[in-house]
Formats: sequence, C-alpha cells, structure tokens
Amino acid sequence: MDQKGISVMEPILSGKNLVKRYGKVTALDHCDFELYPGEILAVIGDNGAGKSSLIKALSGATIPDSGEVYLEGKQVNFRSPIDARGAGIETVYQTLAMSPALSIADNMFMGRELKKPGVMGSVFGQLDKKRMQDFARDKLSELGLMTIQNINQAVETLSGGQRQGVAVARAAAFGSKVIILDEPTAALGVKESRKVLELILDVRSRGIPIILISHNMPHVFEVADRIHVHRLGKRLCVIDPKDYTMSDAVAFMTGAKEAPVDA
Amino acid sequence: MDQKGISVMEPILSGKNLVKRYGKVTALDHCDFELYPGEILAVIGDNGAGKSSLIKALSGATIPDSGEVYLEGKQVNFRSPIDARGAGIETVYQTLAMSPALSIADNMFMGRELKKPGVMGSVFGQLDKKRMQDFARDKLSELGLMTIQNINQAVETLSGGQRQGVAVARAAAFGSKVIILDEPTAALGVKESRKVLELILDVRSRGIPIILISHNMPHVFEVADRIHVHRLGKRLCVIDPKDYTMSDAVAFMTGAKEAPVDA
Amino acid sequence: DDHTSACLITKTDTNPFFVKMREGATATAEKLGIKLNSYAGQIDGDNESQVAAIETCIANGASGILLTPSDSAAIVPSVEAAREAGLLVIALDTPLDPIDAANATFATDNFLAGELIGAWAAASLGEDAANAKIAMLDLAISQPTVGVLRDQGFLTGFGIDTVDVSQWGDETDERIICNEVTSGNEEGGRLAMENCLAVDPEINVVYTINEPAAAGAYEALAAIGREDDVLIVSVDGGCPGIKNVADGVIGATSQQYPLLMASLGIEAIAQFAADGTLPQNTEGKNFLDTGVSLVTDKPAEGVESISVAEGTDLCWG
Amino acid sequence: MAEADNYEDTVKGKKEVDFAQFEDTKSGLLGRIQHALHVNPALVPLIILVFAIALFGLLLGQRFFSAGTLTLILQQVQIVGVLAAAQTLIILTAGIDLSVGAIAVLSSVIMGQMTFRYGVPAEISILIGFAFGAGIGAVSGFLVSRIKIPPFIVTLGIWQVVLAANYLFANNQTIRSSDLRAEAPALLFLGNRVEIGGANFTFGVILMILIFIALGYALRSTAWGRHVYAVGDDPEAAQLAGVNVKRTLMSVYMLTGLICAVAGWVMIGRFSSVSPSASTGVIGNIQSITAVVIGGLSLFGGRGSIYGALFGAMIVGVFELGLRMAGADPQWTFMLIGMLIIGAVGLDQWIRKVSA
Amino acid sequence: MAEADNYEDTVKGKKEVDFAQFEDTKSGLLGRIQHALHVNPALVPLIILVFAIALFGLLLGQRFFSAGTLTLILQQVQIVGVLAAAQTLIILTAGIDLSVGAIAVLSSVIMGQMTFRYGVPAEISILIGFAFGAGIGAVSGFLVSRIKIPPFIVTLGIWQVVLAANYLFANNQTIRSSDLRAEAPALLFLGNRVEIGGANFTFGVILMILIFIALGYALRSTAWGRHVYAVGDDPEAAQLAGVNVKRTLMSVYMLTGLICAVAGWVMIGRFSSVSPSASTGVIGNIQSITAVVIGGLSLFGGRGSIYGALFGAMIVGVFELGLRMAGADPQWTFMLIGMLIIGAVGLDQWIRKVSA
Ligand SMILES: Nc1ncnc2c1ncn2[C@@H]1O[C@H](COP(=O)(O)OP(=O)(O)OP(=O)(O)O)[C@@H](O)[C@H]1O
Ligand SMILES: Nc1ncnc2c1ncn2[C@@H]1O[C@H](COP(=O)(O)OP(=O)(O)OP(=O)(O)O)[C@@H](O)[C@H]1O
Ligand SMILES: O[C@@H]1[C@@H](O)[C@H](O)OC[C@H]1O
Ligand SMILES: [Mg+2]
Ligand SMILES: [Mg+2]
Repeated sequence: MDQKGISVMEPILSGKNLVKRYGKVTALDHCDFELYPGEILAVIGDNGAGKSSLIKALSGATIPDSGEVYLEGKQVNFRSPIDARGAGIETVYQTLAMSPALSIADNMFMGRELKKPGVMGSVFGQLDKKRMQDFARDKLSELGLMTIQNINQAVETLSGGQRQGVAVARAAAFGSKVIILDEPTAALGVKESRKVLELILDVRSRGIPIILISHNMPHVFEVADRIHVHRLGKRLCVIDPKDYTMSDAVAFMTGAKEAPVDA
Repeated sequence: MDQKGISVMEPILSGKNLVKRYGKVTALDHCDFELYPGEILAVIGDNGAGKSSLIKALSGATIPDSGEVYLEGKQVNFRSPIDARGAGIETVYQTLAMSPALSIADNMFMGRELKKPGVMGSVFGQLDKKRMQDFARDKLSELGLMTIQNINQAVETLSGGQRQGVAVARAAAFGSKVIILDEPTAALGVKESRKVLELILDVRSRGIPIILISHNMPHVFEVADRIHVHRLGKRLCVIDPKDYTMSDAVAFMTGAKEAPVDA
Repeated sequence: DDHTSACLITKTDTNPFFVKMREGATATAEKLGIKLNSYAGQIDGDNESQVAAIETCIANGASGILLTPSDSAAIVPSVEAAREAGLLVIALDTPLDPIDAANATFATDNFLAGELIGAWAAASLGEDAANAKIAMLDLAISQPTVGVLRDQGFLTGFGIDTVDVSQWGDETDERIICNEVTSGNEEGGRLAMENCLAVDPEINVVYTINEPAAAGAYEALAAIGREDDVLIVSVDGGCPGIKNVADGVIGATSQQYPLLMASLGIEAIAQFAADGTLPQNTEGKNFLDTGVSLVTDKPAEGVESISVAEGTDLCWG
Repeated sequence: MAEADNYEDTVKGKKEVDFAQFEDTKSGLLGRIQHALHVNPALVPLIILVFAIALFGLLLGQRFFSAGTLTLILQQVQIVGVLAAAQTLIILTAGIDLSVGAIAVLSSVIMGQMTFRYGVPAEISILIGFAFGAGIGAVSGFLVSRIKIPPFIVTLGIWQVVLAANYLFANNQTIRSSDLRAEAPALLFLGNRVEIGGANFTFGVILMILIFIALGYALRSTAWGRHVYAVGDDPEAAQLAGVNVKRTLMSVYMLTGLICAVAGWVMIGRFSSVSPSASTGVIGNIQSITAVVIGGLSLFGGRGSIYGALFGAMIVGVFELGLRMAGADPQWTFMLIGMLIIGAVGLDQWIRKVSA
Repeated sequence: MAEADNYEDTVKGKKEVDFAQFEDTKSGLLGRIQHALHVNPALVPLIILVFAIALFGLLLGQRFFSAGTLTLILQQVQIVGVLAAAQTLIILTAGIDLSVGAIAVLSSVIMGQMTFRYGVPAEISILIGFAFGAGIGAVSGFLVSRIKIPPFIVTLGIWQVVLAANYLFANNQTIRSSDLRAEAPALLFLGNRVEIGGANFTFGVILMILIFIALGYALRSTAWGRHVYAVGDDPEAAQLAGVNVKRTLMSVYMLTGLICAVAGWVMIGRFSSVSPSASTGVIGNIQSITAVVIGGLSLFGGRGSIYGALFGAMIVGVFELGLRMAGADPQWTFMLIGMLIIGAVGLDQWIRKVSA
C-alpha cells in the first residue's frame, strides 16, 4: 500500500452525490458517504430509506445512475462485486449471496478457490478441497457456529441463522480493506449475534474499517465509532455515539427531531 | 365455537411428542408445546434449535414424522397451511411466503380473495379489486408502512423490511384463533418493529393468542406472558418473564445454566 | 407485374429428390418466363404447411400449382379451393386421394417401383427366395403413402402376401424379420439395420425406402462383415444412389425422374395460362406416368432393367 | 457500551407522519409510454405485430394489405393460436408443455374415428374428444403436482406416448372431406365462416379469439387466475400463503388438455379432414412455445399477459405469409423466423430495461 | 417491561461448549445405501441401467447379453451421448439447448464440404468444424449472458437458423462413404474400432467416454466446475459472491458448441457419410435432453452429476435395442420410451424422497 502517508481525515471509501432510481422510486437521492480508516461506521435508517442501495452502489452490486465512488482517494468504477472484491472490499448482502445446493466450504471459497500445489493445481486446476474445508471449519468455529454438523453440508439445509453465520465468516475471512455488513445479525440468536459483534471488533482491531447496517440500536451504539443516519435516500447527518443517545438517533432517523447541523 | 366452557388451563394449541427429521438432522426431538388462550407465548432458542421446525409442524407447513397436534383439545391433522388457516391459525413464516411478481394487495388476499357482489362475483368469480386494495391500504397504514407508495406495486420492489411489514399485516388481519410469528421484526427498523409489537399487543387485547419467535430479548420480555425456551430440538423449560431476567433466559437457552425443574 | 406465376409445393425441401424437382421446375420456368415460388413443409407429412402454401398461391394470384402432397387425402379440400379459384393443380410424385382431385398427376408408379426391385430380388435369389430373411426398412411410423406403396409393391414383386395392401407391418410371412423406420436418411438406415441384425444376424435381403437409407444399412452390414452376402434394394435413382449401385452397395434400385415431372408440370401450367389447355394422361392410366426403370448391373431373368451406365445418364441429384 | 435508554419510546405510539415522497423524474410522454409498456406486457408484441403488418403492406402492397389476406393470416394461425393459449397457462405456472400438439391431433382422430369407425353421433364424439384431452391433462397434472416430476419431463413422455397411441389408434387412416361433409357436419362446424366484405372469419378463428378473451378474464379477474400466477411465481410461497398449489396445477393441466382437444376440433374445421399424421403432432409444441415467447411471456412463470401469446402467434403468421408471398426460399423463411424469435425477445428485453 | 439488564453478558466471550449432537437414527445398511444415493446422484440411473440390462438379458438371453450386442448399444448411443454431455453443461447452468443436434449436423457438413467442395485438407476441415461449433456457442453464450435472453429462446432461434443454414450450405449434397474412404480418411477416424473378443469399441465410443471423464473431473474438481454449479443454482447469488457469471456462461456455451462439433465428427465416423438431412439435426435436442433427464439431472440447474447423462443415454439405448430385439412394433417402442422417461424420473424422485 502506497497510501501510508495520508492523514487520518482522508476517507478510505467515500461516495459523492450518488443517485440510484428504480422506476419511480429514488432509492438514492444525491447521497454522500464517507468511511474513515480503522473505524466502524454504522448506517441506520428506516426500512426503505436506501441503506442497502447505498452499500450496493459502494460495492459494485449496482451501478449508480450518477455520482462517484472513491477508494483511498482514487475514483473507482466498480462494474461488479468482483471488482470491489478485487479492490479488497468484502460485503455480506442482506440476501446473503449463497448457492443453496453447494456446500459450506464451496460457498466460502466461491470465486477464490484454492488450488492444489504442483502440476495438479497449476495445469489441471485441481482444487485443494482439504485445505478449503479445514479453513472453512476454523472460521466457523471462531464464530461459534459449531451447530453446523458437516462442512460439506449443502447450505440449503442450514437454518436461516446458520446461513447468516457462514456469510459473515466468509467476509471476515477475506476482507482486506473494507468490510460491509448489511444487517448481519438480523436473523441471529443472542449468542450468535454476540459472536458477530466480537468478530466486528476483532476485525477493526486488525485495522480494517467496517460499514455496519443495523436496526439494533444497542449493538450500533456499542460498537460504532460514528453513525451515518440515512433518511429518504440520503445522509441526514453523521453523529458520534458518545454525544447522542439512542433516543436521539431514533428521533433523527424517523424525522421526529431535526438533525444537528454539522456532520 | 362450542369450546366456551373450557377452563383457562386447557391449552388452545398444543403439540405432544413431535418429531421431525431431515436426513441426519433431528430438527424436532420429541418436543412438547402448549399455547394457552389469550396469551403471548414467546419461543426463544439458539439458531438451529428447531423453533421454525416446531411452528411449521403446528401450522401444517411440514408434517411431523410423529407426534400429535391439538387445537382446542381436539387432535388435528393439518396436511397443509391451508388446513391450518381454515382452522383459524395464521402464520408469518421466516421466508415470508410472498409472490414477488404480484402486488401487495394480491399477496394480502392470496387464497381468500374477495369477490364482487352479485352475479359477477358468484357466477363469473370476478374479484373485487377495489375492496381488496382499500383493505390492504388500511392494514398497512395501521402498521405505519406508508413508505410503500402504491398498493399495486409488485412485492419484489419492496425493501426487505417493507415485505416483512406486509406479511405481518396479512396475518394480523386474518388470524382468528392463533397467530404465529416467526421472527417478525428481524428485518424491521426501530419504528416498524415497534409497530409490530404494538400490533401484537393489540391482537392479544382482541383475545387472540400469539406465538412469537424472536431473538430480541427486550421485545420478548416486554410483551410475552410466558417464554418457551427451545434447545436441541425440544422444549427445555417454560419460564415466566416476571420471575426471571433476560440473562437467565439467555443462560438457559445457550446451556450456560441448568434449566429450572418445573415448567 | 403481369408475369404468369406458378407454385411448386413439395413435402420438404431437404430431401434431394425434391431439391432436384425444384431445380427442374426453376429451370423450365426461367426458360418460359414464368415466375415460380417454391414452398415446402418442415417435415415429411407436414400437411399444415402445404395448406398454408396453397392459400398463399391463391392470394398471390398464381395460375397453377405443382404439388407433392404430404397427406394425399387431407390436402384435398385445399386443392378443391384452389381449383375453384381457377388455378390448375397438378400432383407430382404422389397422387392425391382420390386421384382426380387434382387436374392431373405426373408421377412415378411407386407400387411398380417396389414391384420391380421385389421381383429382381426374388429372381436373383432363385430358389433361396423361399427361405429368404428380409429386413424391411420403411420411412416413418406414420406410414406415408409412398412408403406403403413401395413396401407393398416390393412384397408383391417378391411374392409375399401383403395382407392389407394399404398398410405395412401387418404381414404374417415368416420371411419378414423386421419392419423398422429410417426417416429416409443414412442415420436412420444404419440404426434400423443394426436393430434388425440384432433380431436376426442371418438377414440376407434388405428392402429400403430410398437410397440414403440403403447407404446407412450397408454401413451396419459392413460393421459386422456381411456387406457382401446381403442383397440391398432401393428406390430413387439419384446420382449418389446410382454410384452406390456401381460400387455394389446397392444391388438394384428403381429410378424415377423428378426433373421430368417438374419440367412437364411447369410447361403444363404455362400452356394452361396461355389458352386454358388441360394436360392429358398417359394412355391407359389415370395419371401421366413419368416412368420408372430398374437400374442394376446384375440383370435378373424376367425383370427388365437398364445398366448403371444408362442410369447414370438419367440420374438426378 | 451505550447507555440502556428507552430509545424505542421515541417511536412508541407515534402518529404517522408525512413519508417518503421521492421526486418523480420520469414524466411526460416518454415516461407515460414506458409506464404503459411496463404495465401492459402484451404491448410490445402488439407493436411488433403492427410494425410487421405495415412492413409487408409496404413491401407487397394491396395483395397483402387486403381484408382477405389479413383474415387469411388469422385462419392460418388459428390452430397454433389455440395451442398457444393452452401453452400460456402451463408457462404461467413455470411449466412447459411439449404434448399440446400431439393431444390436439389425437383428439381430432378420436372425434373422427368415434364417428366413422364406431358410429357414435358426431356431437358425442366431439365431447368424447374433449374428455380425452382433459383426461390426458389430468394425467400430466397428476404427475406434475403429486409425483413432482418436472413438467418438461412429464410432457416429453406424454408427447411420445400420445403420438404413438395416435398412430396405433388411427390405423393410418385419413378421414376425407367428402365423408365428413356427408356424414358428420358437426365435426366441420368450426370451418364455417362469416364474410364481412372481403374479410373471412371462420368459426374457428372466432372461437380462438373467444378463448383468449375468456382466459384473459379468468387470469386477471378471478381468484383462480391470481393463484395461477402465484404458483408460477413461487410455488412454495404460494403454498404457505394458502393457495392449494396441487389443485391449481391440476386445474391448469386439465384445462390445457381440454383446450388442446378444442384445437383438435379446430383442426378438423380448418383442414376438412382428419389425419393422424398432421404435423401439429410433431411441431405443434415448438410452434406454440414460439408464439408464447415472442408474445413476451416469461418461461420462468408468473409474468406476462395471455394476449401476448395471441400477438406472438400472429407475428409468426404475418412473417410466414409475408415471406411466402414475397417468394422467399422456405429455408430463408425458417432462418428469418429463427432470428425473429431471438430478435423479438431481445427487443422486449431491451425495452423493459430502458423503461425499468 | 423487562428490566434492561446486560443479558448479553451471559454469552460474551464464552468458550465454545459442546453443541448439538442429535441422535443419528439412520444407520446400518439401509442408512448407508440412502446416504450413497444422496451423495451420488448418478447412482440411481446407474442402477436403472443395470436393471434394464439384466431385464433384457433374462428376456432375450445370449442374443442380447453378449459383448457384441452390449457394445453395439454403445455405438448406437455415441452421438446422443456426446450431445448429452454438451447438454448437461447447459442444463447445469439452468439452461437448455435446443440447438445441439443442428450444430452437430452443420459441423459435420462443414467438415465434409470444406474438404470436398473447397479442397481443404481433412484435418484442417475438422478444425474449422470445431471452430464453427465453438463460434455458434459463443453467439448463444453472448445472447444468454449479455442480452439476457432465456436459453430456451436463444437456442430455439439458433436451432432454426443453424438448420436452415445447414440445408442452404450443404446444397443437399450427401458425401458418400466410398469418397470419404478414398479422399478423407481423417473424417472417418472415429469410425475405427478396437475389438476385444466380440466387444467392439469404436474410437467414437472411446472419445465419448473420455469426454465424460474430462468433464466429470472439471465439474467436480476445478474452480470452473464449482462456478458452473453456482451459476446454475442462483446466478444472482453467484454474481454477488464473486463469480464472473457472464464469463462462466460464455465458457459453458462455447464448450458446448465445441462438443457438438465433436459430435458432428463422431457422426461422420458412425455413418461413413455426410448428410445435411441427418435426423440428429431435428431430434438430437430432444434425444439429448431425454438422456440428461433420465440421468437424474435437474432441469432447474445446479444439481446432478454428468455421469447421469451417460447412463441416461445408455438406458434409452438399452430399451430401444432390447424392445426391437424382442420384436416390439416401432410404435410400441416409442410409447414405451415415453413411459420410461416419466417412469425413470418418477422413480428417481421417489427414491430421493424416501432417502431424504
Ligand atoms: N431492485 C429494485 N427494484 C425496484 N425498487 C427497489 C429495488 N431495490 C430497492 N428498491 C426500492 O428502493 C428503496 C430503498 O430500498 P433499500 O433496500 O435500499 O432500503 P433499505 O434502507 O436497505 O431498507 P431495509 O432496512 O428494509 O433493508 C425502497 O423503496 C425499495 O422499494
Ligand atoms: N428442509 C430442511 N432440510 C434439512 N435440514 C433442515 C431443513 N429445515 C431445517 N433443517 C435443519 O433443522 C435444524 C432446525 O432448523 P430450524 O430452522 O427449525 O431452526 P431455528 O430454531 O428456526 O433456527 P433460526 O433461529 O436460525 O431460524 C437445523 O439444523 C436445520 O439445519
Ligand atoms: O418419391 C420420393 C422419394 O423418392 C423420396 O426419397 O422420399 C419422398 C418421396 O416422395
Ligand atoms: Mg436493506
Ligand atoms: Mg427459524
């Protein structure tokens, strides 16, 4: 990385003036966004406020109608999630992006499979299934998802919560610059949610910034460094969780209270 | 209803010895269950504990391998969700059960469409679209889901949270004996979650008992009359939220603490 | 434009037989200054496309139609409609049912074509004909008329009771080992022959609906080394088929003359358009017989035939 | 950690406030066109149809652009049209039916042979044909909905079985028009026609249009129709939502079989003959599917309007007749139809994308 | 309302405890069989195949149950087998390819005509045929992956276009075996055979088996194979998960086209002639799809083993030859094959249900 010299105030990932329309609906309405190095930025907002649309625009899953995205100060034009992943941005989408009939291990390594060493790998492209399975098993154990009985089990046989766990484990294992989580604990139990939160803190301590979309205010206020409040397709304000209460945040995002003027 | 005379201690819906296996996984392991008239019963448990499997067995969505289900003291054999609905049990499944390409109104009335009065309705089966749309719009407003712009919008164009709202509104509008909600607020924002909780309390005040599966302890402890703790495919214990703390409940369901002996 | 226009409607336009027919018609039409539109069904037996084609010809104001009917009976009402609209309709190759539904028929006698090869095969075998083992490689399970006529003609020529002459496969003679369908191409011919050989590897006479099927049958025989001790007979007389007779792939074939049918047909339409003259039948027949000749270099006694050299001069395709 | 405040109180019992009124940037004529295309999925094929007629009208002039020729197209597409109506029902449930043509042919053979071989009155024979069609539909419906065999496979098998049964039963006999006219005019009923100044509407054509109108109504305005769409969209969701998926599928397949039998009757009227080797038995499936997809219906089910199938069948009819009249080589015609299939759907896709 | 206690502390930083060890009631022989059927989706068609061979062996005795007859079946299914391998790839991506047979026939015609009409050396002609097949595959792949036209529609159109081009290009000329033998033995290469005591293995048969082994390996053990399954399973999810869906589809369609061209070469070897009117062009698609579905592959994509398609093709071959040898009427054979399609898939469904 040649970005060592930049000041902490230079955002690692940012969006300017993003617009995304779906037919008559304007999901993103000239929206700005900034994520700073090493931070956990929570994004909160009503259902339908456009949070998922925002992170999809940042991660190449949709191409915004207008506006720019910058990674480490340079404009990027992600045409697909693969581009974003290549640039080190890993995302857990609300819809999880799993192949139901494939195994947990297959899903974790989808698109970045490990090959056998030697000729078998380089010439015949043979996968190193053992290594992938071991890795996948480790990552799931870290998340406490040992209820899963078999790493070669098809994802479709997992409960909703278990699937979520696999998706989070995948992002955490591979994200190098930014990790984006769209409601990662929505379907999770108390214990599993805690694991995810711990994992998030763990990832930040490795220096990787995180975008966390969540409706769970206690969780947001527990882990976030800053909170981006999204409303009606754009950023309403950014607040510091130490300066405001959960009630304030909810009031802002629902429009019950005027947003503070400075971000 | 000829059940007027029964004591309050006779469960309205119960399951005995329910077993459901999926290949090698035993999702329900000789599980018992009781729901009493007029109560809100929360079901809590780890991911994969078998909560969804339990309510699917109760609502006809899956047929248990063995065990019995009783409604108002009489054994019932639901072969499909339609049977259960016919008996007055309305369920919001975790997967929502919506037809993405159809409109909100179509989805709300799926399987119980309103027909036009007179010949057009009785002979030609013509739908009364106006009446269905008006009804649907009312129900969504009650839930505060007015961000939805058009009642004839296809469900696939809604955000995850909006969809959840539509599903809950459907169940609340039509459930006559029991309403089952499988994680109804998982994808919902703070405001929308509150609306759902209020709706739940509202439904109970109309005398209809509710089964609520949720991972949100504050919500569970706020609204539940009793809490069914599910673990490893069966009921571990039933606790009264007034007698135990959230910490206790979490400790029981995760196995960190022994369960109390009496239910 | 004030050109006289004519239509040629064939069963398909993928069979070389019909392709030649079209070439003959096109050449004559150009010579006579007639505008020719050609139509064909998508598959053999495709009556619907032919009905649509006739309707198109009427709408286009054509003077006459040359038609090889896919379904000789089913097409009749459309032919009637065309005649009512003042068009001359000539059936080529395959007669209509009834034959006088068309103004005229220019055709090979397909039953005769079968009879010739049947008689040739019987004569070639001599006494062995009595315990011959025969494979019948037919056209399609829907039993189109050409296929039935040739099959039953062959059996008649060979001296086998055809039972119901309007149908193949109902025979009881033990010499018939199998009835298989070939779709009239090499692929079907080979598969059908293999299947027959699996039933009885001793087969020594093979009737084939046409020459591509015969070529396929030959390959199946060659694969088990029996190509030299089996008599294969066929119908058509296309140039590849005649070459196959020369090469010994086919023992004898009945040659027909599609180019002639087509050019005579166009001339008849031109005549009709000019002065309303209707074409005449061959003496003693209810159609104009364009002739059929047995082609072989191993003539058999009592069966009239022409040599391969003569056949090559007359061949088509 | 954040303080445990009662933050939810903020929204407790709140009155609904003014919500989400995003700006609507797409208005004016273009916006309205796009909206219309979006809401009426049959509009795109209709436009292609009008365009195709105009094209050949320009190319061929009066010969093509006359009441007689235009109604001739209707006559030429009536069988495929009726089959396409049947096919649409199956495709709406995310299925596909390869047996439609074979059922039509065998039904027509049954109607004919019952009358001529077994001496049953023609009217009764027609009903027997209908019952047979519905019966085959019931078999397919059973296999699809109960045994859960994919429709493609069920109807692939049924196609072969019905076609073979057709040849076995018909004994390769064609029933000729003179016999039909003399002894069983009821079988020819749909061949009768009304003439309105050059335009020729056969009863078969009129019946085809009535079938589309009736199905259009049933699909749009009855509960059954909504269920058909829901089943095609997501059968599991439909089941959980309270649709009797099995019964809906059963009804769709039986109705489809019945409509195919009606197509058999239409065939007799159109050809004034009954033949087991009618090519509809072999290619009727592809023809009807072609009409449906050119008509803009999604093969994934649950989307599209049945009128699209009618327009789809007519588009093919216009191209075929137009090219034939222009004297194009049949192979070029096939090639152009092939391109048309891809082109029409590609165009449709493109329009939808632009207007999304 | 509940007290706001720090209930989550209970699980904070907890060490993993013993989890969810449900009883496993299915064990013993039956359990293991069920598990095997579940894990190896090609096992069911293999069992049906063995059963079918045994059945006809009992029925027909030595005549059927001989090395010669059994390898004859392989020869009879080699073309459909190769096409089924190609079809499998498309079906795994939840597509369907109606053009496989037409591409094979046109490729064989190109190989033949290049050599005989244009005097290109046979070896080069074969490569041109391969390039053509891959090229057509690229066109289909482009239309499917970029323009997003459903595969059924794309290949329906391509089928018609290729078939028409086939007749137009071939000029209806058949190249005869004596000419091939004399002038272009390379075209006949796959017709050569190895005999091992009664058993006849043509090079075409051996090539077919090699194709299956190679594809089986690629699908199971390479990243590309995993991507093919993922794309078939849920293309949107695969895309979000980082699979290049477009490129994967492109590669699948091109490879399919190439394999179809190989099938064209196999055809020349088998028939010792090159003919544009080979029925493979018209029914090769249905034949290959039949093989694939009897082989237990899901038409919805993402599930099944390619070996199933091989067994499926052989099952059909065994029944066809067996029934003919038993003297069944061709019509009855067609009917039985139709029933077999439904029956095999129904059985498969049933076994899976029982063992689920
Ligand atoms: N593919 C789509 N087509 C049409 N409309 C869409 C599409 N995706 C999103 N929308 C609309 O855009 C708006 C914003 O949706 P988005 O999913 O971004 O909201 P969100 O803030 O993530 O909501 P939630 O908290 O419920 O997930 C909603 O009104 C939704 O209906
Ligand atoms: N259709 C199925 N096929 C195979 N296994 C299944 C199926 N449905 C559920 N299971 C398994 O049964 C177990 C219980 O699943 P269930 O969905 O009932 O859990 P849950 O308590 O609802 O979990 P969550 O809180 O995550 O929703 C899990 O191990 C799951 O993998
Ligand atoms: O006479 C024709 C025959 O020679 C050809 O092979 O098939 C069609 C027939 O009509
Ligand atoms: Mg969202
Ligand atoms: Mg659950």
